[in-house]
Amino acid sequence: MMSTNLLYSLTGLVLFALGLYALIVCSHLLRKILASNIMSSGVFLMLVSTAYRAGNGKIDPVPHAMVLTGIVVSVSATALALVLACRVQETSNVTLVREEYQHDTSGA
Amino acid sequence: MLIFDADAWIICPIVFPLAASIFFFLSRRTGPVAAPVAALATGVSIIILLRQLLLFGPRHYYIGGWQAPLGITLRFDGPAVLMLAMTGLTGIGITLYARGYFSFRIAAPKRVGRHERQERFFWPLWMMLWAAMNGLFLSSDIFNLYVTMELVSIAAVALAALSGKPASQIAAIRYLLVSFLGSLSYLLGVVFLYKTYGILDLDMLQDIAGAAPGTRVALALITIGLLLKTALFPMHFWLPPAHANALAPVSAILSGLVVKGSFYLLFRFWFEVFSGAISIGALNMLGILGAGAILWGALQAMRQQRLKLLVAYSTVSQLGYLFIAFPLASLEGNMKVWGAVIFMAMAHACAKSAMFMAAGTIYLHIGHDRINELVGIRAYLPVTALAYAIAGVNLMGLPPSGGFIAKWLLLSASFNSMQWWWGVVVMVGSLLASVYVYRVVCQLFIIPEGYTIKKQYPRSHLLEWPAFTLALISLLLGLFAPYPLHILTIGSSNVATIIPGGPP
Amino acid sequence: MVAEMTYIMAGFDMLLVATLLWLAWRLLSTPDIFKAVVLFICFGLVMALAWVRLRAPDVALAEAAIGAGITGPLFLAALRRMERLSKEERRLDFEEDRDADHSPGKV
Amino acid sequence: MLTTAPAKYRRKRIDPLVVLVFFLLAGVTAMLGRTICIMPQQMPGLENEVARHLHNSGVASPVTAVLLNFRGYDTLLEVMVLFLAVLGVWSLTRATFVGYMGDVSPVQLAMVRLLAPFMFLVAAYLVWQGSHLAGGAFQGGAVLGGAGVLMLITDLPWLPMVPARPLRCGLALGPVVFLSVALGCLIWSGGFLVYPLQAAAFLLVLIEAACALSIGLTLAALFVGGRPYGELMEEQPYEGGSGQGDE
Repeated sequence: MMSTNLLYSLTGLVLFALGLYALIVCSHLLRKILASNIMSSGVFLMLVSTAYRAGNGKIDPVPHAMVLTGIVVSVSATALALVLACRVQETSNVTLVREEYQHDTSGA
Repeated sequence: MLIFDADAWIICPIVFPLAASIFFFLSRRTGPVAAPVAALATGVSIIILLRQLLLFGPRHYYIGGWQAPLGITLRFDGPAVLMLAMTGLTGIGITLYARGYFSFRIAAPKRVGRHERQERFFWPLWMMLWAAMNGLFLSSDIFNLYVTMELVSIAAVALAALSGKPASQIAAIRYLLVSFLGSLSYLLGVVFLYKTYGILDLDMLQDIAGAAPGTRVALALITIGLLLKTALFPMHFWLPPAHANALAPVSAILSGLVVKGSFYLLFRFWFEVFSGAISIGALNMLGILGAGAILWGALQAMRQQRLKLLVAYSTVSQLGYLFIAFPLASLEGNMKVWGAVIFMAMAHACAKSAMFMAAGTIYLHIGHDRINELVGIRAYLPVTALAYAIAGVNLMGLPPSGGFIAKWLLLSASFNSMQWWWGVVVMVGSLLASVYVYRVVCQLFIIPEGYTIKKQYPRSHLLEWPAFTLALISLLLGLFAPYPLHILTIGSSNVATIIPGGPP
Repeated sequence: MVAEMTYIMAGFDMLLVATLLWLAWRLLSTPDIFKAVVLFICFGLVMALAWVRLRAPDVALAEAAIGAGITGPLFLAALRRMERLSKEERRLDFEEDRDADHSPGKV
Repeated sequence: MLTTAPAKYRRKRIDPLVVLVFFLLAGVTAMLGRTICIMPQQMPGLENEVARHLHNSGVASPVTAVLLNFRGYDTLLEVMVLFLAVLGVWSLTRATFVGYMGDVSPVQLAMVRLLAPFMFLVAAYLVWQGSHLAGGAFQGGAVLGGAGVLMLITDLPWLPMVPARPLRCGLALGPVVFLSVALGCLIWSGGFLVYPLQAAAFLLVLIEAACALSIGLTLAALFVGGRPYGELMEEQPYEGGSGQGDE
């Protein structure tokens, strides 16, 4: 049977790959930023799963601290990216929109 | 007990600009006055570090007094101090130039509010960037390196977008996404390393890292991440727009300094930490990409119509030389190639900053940077034109410039190790560089018949002389080559260790 | 008893992982950005569950507070701003300043 | 029409490059996954090191000890990253968000009035709890930031009037306190971030409280997404966000 560490590590890896794929393929800036957030979640999941010990083993706190730091860093980068994305849309007449915006027409 | 440990100087290059950054954020008007002071203080602390290195040799500094596997270690040795010195020298020049640049623009009667705002945010951002760069060169902990790299890239992106032009903002968000991707790839590599070895300290990793499967994967991920940030040839697409569309002092910072940070790490990872895990094929791969960068960057630079884009593409090209060193290092012994790389980085930092500053000065004075219309700049910006030409000499690699020494070391390494083809690439690259440098210098220095100066702005010494001085330094670097090479040999072996304050 | 617990835990793990992956896939593939952002907030909350499962309560707290409290609203605010801006002009092709960049590449 | 056009557009976009990227990524992921599978699981990390030194750290929670003491330098830089994010956001644009949500129902207003003080309490509790259980400066700060966001979206009338200088001081409080303590340690016990043993607990709580406050403010400021009105009051008139910069 697959160990918990392995299961979550692989999930993290798949999340990373999913995010990377979307980052490359999608064209909407918000989607790209979402994708990079998914990627960082994947990396953090791998990191924390490294620290996990089955049973009552002692948990390694260093990866937890690293992930906390990483979350802060990714929030900062995300915030900057979002504001920048809005500015890009505002100043250059580039609507970086290939997907539709309407909430009600997404069924297509 | 009040003991101020002499070793504590190692944190000063990080703490001084950091404190300056916060201070400039809090009090808006002090930036232009206090920034040169902060830059000088940082420079002095780097000189003291250099002196300590010469007197006592390389050191480790355990932050918080916690020994390596638990705490974070700072380390200074020859290469690190040389990179610090490079950053310091260029940084002081850029600080002075930026002061002249912003006061010139604020003095111009239009869009004063915008320029004041730009200056106000420039100082804290630049100081933060500088602190992070210094932290990057000194840190010896792979996760701490991730945090400092993020600091560097967020500050760099904010600076790149500072000009407010639409093109610069598109370039900035691209830059941000790419460098975020690079950081994540690096972090994934760190995760693999931690999974394999359970430690984060570079020196300890160096001792135990073998060719375990996790190590190779980690090295590959870290390399890809750092290559994205360094903008090696196929991954260079974000660099020219970001560097060319920024404000002139920012272009100088980005092109001269920021790309060197991730390159330095890359070199350190490959030749110190994981020298046991790398293969010849991978080294040659990097060399080939470097060769591609040299040729492609130079060809692109040759066909640009705008001066700043030309200079930015020449950065792509010059970065390639740094990667040519990789395949050579494997056969020729690390020291010589380290010398070439460090020389290349230092000379390029000074020369490229000088070039961007000169381009910025020209832009400020004539309002555009279309190369074909730059005729006769020499007539009213003689110092700037000369600075551009001298920096160009360095890019071409003519003696006695630092670029010449670097290329000489690369050439001799390539012929000694029977890999002459790298030498050929270096020479072809230099030829192409001379074409694109000459193309601009020609325009700057030719004064056609009946040429009259249309606009006469007041000349600003702070705009002209820092660029000239940096260009001159890059030129004279070659004459004083033995000195940096000696410092470089104070390498990473037999590092003396000192624990400040002892573990509590 | 112990064995049963292990099976329950394994089932829970599987469910959690599947939910995470499904949410990630949905939020990256749904054509509606607003829905994607909402799914992203859900993703953050499920992630917090995963942190609890991996015995990382600090990270779980941070993720819950950040994902639901900060990142989600940040995205929503950005989306709102963009929507307001894009109402004026809507173009489907991506075209940018030609002289800013000659090299092909992705954003 | 509107519903069909984008769908058609999407269908057209499946090009060979995307397929190539997909297979390349799938291959690389499979390789990485294989590496993870053959790597030893549950390798010992640094937990024993941390446990050995925990009693010297001044706090009982291992994660907080790592964050603020053993790897305090990382956290110092992390606080700087947040500070830098605000700097960057403010340098980009001015605030556009405040005042744009509109339409606040009285129910929402009442709820925020109830909820915000409660969230402040929770934040304070999290910071205090951080020394021995899960929680700490960052979690507390995040809750504070959440409270700030709530207040911002309900359009409390006094919020845009926050004057610039106190706001800046609040944003810089965490970095300043952290840096000063680190430098104070340099003088007091001879090493950067070497907390004197007897004062470690107090110093850590001080840092946590200051950082939590700053982080909360920072996150709220990031949500506002630009220079707030107080900042703008101090500036020269601002000529439009758009238009070509002259360099």
